[in-house]
Amino acid sequence: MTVESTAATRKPRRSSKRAGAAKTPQASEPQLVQLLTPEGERIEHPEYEVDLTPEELRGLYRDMVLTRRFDAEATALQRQGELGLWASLLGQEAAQIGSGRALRDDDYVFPTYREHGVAWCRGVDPTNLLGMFRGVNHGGWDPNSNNFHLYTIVIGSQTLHATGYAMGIVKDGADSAVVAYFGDGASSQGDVAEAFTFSAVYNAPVVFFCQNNQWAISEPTEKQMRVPLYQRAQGFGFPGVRVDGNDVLACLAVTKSALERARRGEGPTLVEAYTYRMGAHTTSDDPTKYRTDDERQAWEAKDPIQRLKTYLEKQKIADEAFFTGLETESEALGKRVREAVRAMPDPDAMAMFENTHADGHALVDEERAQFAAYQASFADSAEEGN
Amino acid sequence: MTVESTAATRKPRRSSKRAGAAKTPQASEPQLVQLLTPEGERIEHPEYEVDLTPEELRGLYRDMVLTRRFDAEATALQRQGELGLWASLLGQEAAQIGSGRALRDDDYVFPTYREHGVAWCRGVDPTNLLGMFRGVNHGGWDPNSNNFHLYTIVIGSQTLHATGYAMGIVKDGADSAVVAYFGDGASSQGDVAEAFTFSAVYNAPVVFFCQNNQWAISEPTEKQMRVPLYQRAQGFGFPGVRVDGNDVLACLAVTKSALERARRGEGPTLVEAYTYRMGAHTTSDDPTKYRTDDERQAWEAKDPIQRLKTYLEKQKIADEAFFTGLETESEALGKRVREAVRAMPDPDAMAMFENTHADGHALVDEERAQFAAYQASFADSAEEGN
Amino acid sequence: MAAKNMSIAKALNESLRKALDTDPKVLIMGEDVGKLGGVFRITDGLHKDFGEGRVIDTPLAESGIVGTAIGLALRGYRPVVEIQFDGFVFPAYDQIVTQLAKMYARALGKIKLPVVVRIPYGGGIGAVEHHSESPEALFAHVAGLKVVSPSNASDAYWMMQQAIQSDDPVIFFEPKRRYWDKGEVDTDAIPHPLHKAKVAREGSDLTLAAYGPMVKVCLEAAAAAADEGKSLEVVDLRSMSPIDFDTVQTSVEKTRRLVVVHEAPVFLGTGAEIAARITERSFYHLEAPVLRVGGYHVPYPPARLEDEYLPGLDRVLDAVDRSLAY
Amino acid sequence: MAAKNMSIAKALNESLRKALDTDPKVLIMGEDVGKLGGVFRITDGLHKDFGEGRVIDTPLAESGIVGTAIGLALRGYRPVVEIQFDGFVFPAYDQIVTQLAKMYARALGKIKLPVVVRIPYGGGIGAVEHHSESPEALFAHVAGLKVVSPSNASDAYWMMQQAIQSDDPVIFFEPKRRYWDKGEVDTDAIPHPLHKAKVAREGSDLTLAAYGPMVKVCLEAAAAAADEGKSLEVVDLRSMSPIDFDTVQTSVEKTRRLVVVHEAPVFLGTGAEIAARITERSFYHLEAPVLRVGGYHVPYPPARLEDEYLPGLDRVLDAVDRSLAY
Ligand SMILES: Cc1ncc(C[n+]2csc(CCOP(=O)(O)OP(=O)(O)O)c2C)c(N)n1
Ligand SMILES: Cc1ncc(C[n+]2csc(CCOP(=O)(O)OP(=O)(O)O)c2C)c(N)n1
Ligand SMILES: [Mg+2]
Ligand SMILES: [Mg+2]
Repeated sequence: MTVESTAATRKPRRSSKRAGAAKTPQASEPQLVQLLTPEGERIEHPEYEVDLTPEELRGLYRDMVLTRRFDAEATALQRQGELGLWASLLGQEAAQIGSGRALRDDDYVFPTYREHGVAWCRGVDPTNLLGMFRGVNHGGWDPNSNNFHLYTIVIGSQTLHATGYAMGIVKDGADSAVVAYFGDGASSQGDVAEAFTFSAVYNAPVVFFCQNNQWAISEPTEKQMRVPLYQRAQGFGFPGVRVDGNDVLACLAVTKSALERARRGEGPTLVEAYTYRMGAHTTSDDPTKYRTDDERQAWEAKDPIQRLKTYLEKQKIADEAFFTGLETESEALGKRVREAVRAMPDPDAMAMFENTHADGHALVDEERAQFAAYQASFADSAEEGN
Repeated sequence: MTVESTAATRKPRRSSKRAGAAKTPQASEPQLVQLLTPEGERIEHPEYEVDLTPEELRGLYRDMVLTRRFDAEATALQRQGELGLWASLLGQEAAQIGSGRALRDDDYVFPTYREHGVAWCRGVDPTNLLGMFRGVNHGGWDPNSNNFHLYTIVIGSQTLHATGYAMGIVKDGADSAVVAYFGDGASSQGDVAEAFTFSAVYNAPVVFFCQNNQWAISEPTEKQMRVPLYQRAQGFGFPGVRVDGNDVLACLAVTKSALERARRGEGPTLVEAYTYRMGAHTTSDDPTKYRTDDERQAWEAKDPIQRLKTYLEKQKIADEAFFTGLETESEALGKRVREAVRAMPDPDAMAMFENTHADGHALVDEERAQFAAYQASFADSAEEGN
Repeated sequence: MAAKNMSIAKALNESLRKALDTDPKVLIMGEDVGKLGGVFRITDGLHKDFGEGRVIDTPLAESGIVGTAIGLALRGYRPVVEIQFDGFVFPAYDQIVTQLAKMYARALGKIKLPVVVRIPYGGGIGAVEHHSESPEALFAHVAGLKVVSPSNASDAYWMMQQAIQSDDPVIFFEPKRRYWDKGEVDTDAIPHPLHKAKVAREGSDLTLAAYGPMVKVCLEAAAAAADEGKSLEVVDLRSMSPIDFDTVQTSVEKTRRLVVVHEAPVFLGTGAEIAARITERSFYHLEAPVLRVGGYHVPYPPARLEDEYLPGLDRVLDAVDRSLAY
Repeated sequence: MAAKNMSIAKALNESLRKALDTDPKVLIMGEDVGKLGGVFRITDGLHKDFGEGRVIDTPLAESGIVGTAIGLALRGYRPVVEIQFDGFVFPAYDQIVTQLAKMYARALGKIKLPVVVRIPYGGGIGAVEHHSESPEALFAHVAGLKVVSPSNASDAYWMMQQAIQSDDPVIFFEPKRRYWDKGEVDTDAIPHPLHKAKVAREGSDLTLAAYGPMVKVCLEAAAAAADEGKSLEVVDLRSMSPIDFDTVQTSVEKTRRLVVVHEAPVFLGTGAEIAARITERSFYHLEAPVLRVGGYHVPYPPARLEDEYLPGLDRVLDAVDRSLAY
């Protein structure tokens, strides 16, 4: 029983041609906006610029390092059985910190499930992110305390929430903006296209920030698109731009520019941050089934943290003391997260009946009472047993 | 209680600007592919050409006239209570006949609910189309006898069916192609975007043929898109073209070219036929609620049938005998349709239990038996009454 | 203001107008809800009076409509969304089931989702496919949603007020074939609680439970049965999630017989849940099994067959006879 | 070939392999079904052996997957579609409900829609939100669909064969937490009819009816009850549309008591229909109302609470005791 023995694999007349045609445009990658090369060299871009103080530059580096440290700790905690699952952002730190630091306090973020770095920029306590991966809640933080919405697992859904939120901003006459994060895989979902349409028609101040990390679990981007994603925006009537997603400066500059455009009332922008998922999709995934290590190694040379480090060092913006200080801070963060997770209590069983409705629901009340009585019956029989 | 009295209508700071920005790109309409001007003059186009015999030209004219006649008869039958509803194609004859006549027998069509002219080109008996509007079935014709799928009412759904069918053509190694029809309103549906993605990724031989008739019931195209629709294709990696939808020659040429591209294994094309819905959305609709008569009158000057008639007359391709012969044929068609509809029997009540599953379903069988017994009980009691 | 006689359509329109007028955060969204006033004219005149910032014609994309309504709710708005017909709610089903229904629990109650999804539903208007369905069970089964349907003008007015005021998502099924039925609406009344059933007619021999369009059929059946000397009680359920089982139970423990009527297919329709639960609650009171009258397990048939498909007077009375025969 | 011992996952894999091997029109489609072999490895090795023309990694768009599968079916193919997890079927719900379920009737039977939609479902694996749901009632209520779920390896193998061979759309729910449970599979056996239930254990005091993942729990409950001298019969329903009421009725008229168990929320779950219909069919045979054990009417809780949420041995036995107490 091999591939040759089945009828549908008889060479279709034009199959090879068709397949070829589908791949050609993807082959030659378009220009990326880049301000810092993989070698840590600062370069100019005719349209995008950042002018950061040494402190700000060190801040970006610190953000990335701490985010990576947090992420590594969470991966370790999953291995130790403290978390049920973890979705690592390894490799995507620049995309997340660059875009996250472009935001104003009154801007609003709609993340997927992988935006731990953006959460960090928003001031969300990292341990808050771990509840859902531990299985004690489905998120549960207050989106309004940091203008950072809950993680959304159903792919693409949040792009519409972001668009609606942005429509509300227009109605309020405010000049804040919204960033909707999504992945390369998500770009295939109808909801994302609908979000493009609604945001274009209502000219909503939303930045669609796609982290194209080359993979949607085991599927490479060729399974999702035939031409680079940033080009899709134009056909919906707004600009799209591809940025080096491993260049934190470029991500910052491009996102800032898109946000300013939104604030000026010029509507949405699509930013495609071209990056790479260095780890597995989640801790449940086994990437050796579908990709080679070569690819990963090639991307390691473009590591977002290393390139900023090289720059900071070359430019003498950060000294040894800064780096060792940061190492200590990293370890402390790791420790804090570890301890917080281990101390995270399981919710009380009754909790599942809470927070299903703001105004209550008779059936939930009835079932809550039945469940309580049922639980109590064990206590009773345990007592009887005494 | 007026618009001023409510808080949300306080002028948002940037609302006017935003609204303005949203409309600008739509304002200057792009070039259309045109081969026959509204005045009936034949013009050249650098990319698209048709070379038709006089007979073929008369054939296109005949198709349009008979389609319009059929459509008018159906509208009249609805007014007489013979149909529950009718969705008129008035004004869209050139788009439908032009694209319909570009097809080869082995091509396949996935229509919306308004493609009566395409059905005509496929050789579907017009009376077949009326069953669902009369309420005796939901379509019910055999899609495979004319390679013309059933009408699909849920907006956009059929574009995915068309794409899947086209994927099957590739697997079979055939060189036929598929046309998926949809409207300007449908372009907002996620399904249509997903069809674009699938067809691009699998390089499926499908032509997406949008009849942009300017309206989705009461909503003008500005409520669906910010830039002309044909531009959307490019962002998915395949070409889009806007054609004068009231120019039957241009519609034929552009569709043929897209079909040939598909046959060559080069994948999908989006054709936007720029046309106008001259009548109401359906017989249930009242367009006076939302549009002016001026607009309609402006479009009447671009009538697709009149412009071909002018050309045929000027070029002496058709004579008086042809036109009067066609009038007679039209009347005969009207009469045949009228009589066929009036003779169309109501289905037997038991029919609702038929054709729900190819392999049967125990619950349907049980309910069928119960229903039959229930029906019989009336017959019994009627007999008892005797 | 005294009671006014108006149609269900008008009552809904007045209720929406009142909500727009009272609360600047209320928005109307949907396809053709603007100038056209919706295909059933439920939003007639609202676009003119409140402007397109409040009454929003949306792109033709139901997932987008509900998805952006969620976003607007997160920003503090109270969107009232119109789905044009029952059969067109399915493109929005994912947003409703995975987001609208679950987001409050996901946030452990830290945000609110005051979104109303209006769905004209049910058959009897001679329409083409997808325009006559009754998908309420597909929403009532989903935790996190509330599902209601008025049967008369007064309930239409008040339940819409209550749905909009609720901080929870409410799926509001409007009995489209009753839109033009008239009734008294007292806009100053103290409304009946949104999720409580009402005894629409008292009786002693058997209980008919229904909601939305079938309440009228049940009242007609009760009137016809009265001529034959049978006394039927009619319970208008009004809410399908939660269902007010207490009111049904009280009625059934009096009459000892129950027939549930809805247009939706019987198999896994709301009648199944009512039958199961009332049988459990009132096992020793029932003289007969709970019987159900509803649609068949077939795709909604073409219009010329809908009279056979839909529960009517005869089928309800047939079930009544069968129940009484136990 | 003699019977082999294998897991449910392996049985499904073997069944798909057999179908691909036997019928060149069979296709596998879905997210990550190719090289990865699916997140549960159900399609493991198939991409390698049959190529990407037969085992198709699709774009991440469920509506697109089902919609194009419909198109492929219209072209003569027999697509077997994988939805990655229960909670991700909803973007495809519109295509399933309005197209896949209705197209055969729309065409008056002139075309066929042999599409299988595979959905790993249910909880118990400690997963995050949307990965543990049991939405089968949302499909069973819809006319035009068939809905099945195997509980063991042999049924997994054979029911998949039958589902693929069926000319009708079949929604195939796979009990994901049982994927690694092993059993005997005789690939030469004559299979039990797809939509017929099976008596999985005989008993005389009470009937437990379940399907998919809950059959094991019911068998364990029956074993535990036996120790206490109670004889429980376990019916494995296998099909939720249609439901084989005859087998349940026969069992219930012997035991006179019925408890239905599923993971899905009780309210409007399949248990409601079984309770309603069996009560109607066997009204004078029942010593107790049909009781139901299932999920609560809350969004599926976080993993650390799922043991409390899911029906387990104790809750089933509690219901058994309550039934026997009548
Ligand atoms: C609607 C839906 N379908 C399937 C899944 C399962 N799933 C989770 S993540 C994922 C891949 C997402 O890829 P991408 O959008 O590129 O984001 P990334 O994980 O690479 O950040 C899939 C298929 C899901 N969460 N939601
Ligand atoms: C999913 C869905 N939503 C709503 C409708 C109701 N509806 C029928 S036609 C129509 C407008 C369609 O406009 P367009 O796509 O431009 O096609 P046209 O009618 O102009 O040919 C609407 C909203 C529908 N049929 N399906
Ligand atoms: Mg990705
Ligand atoms: Mg249109």
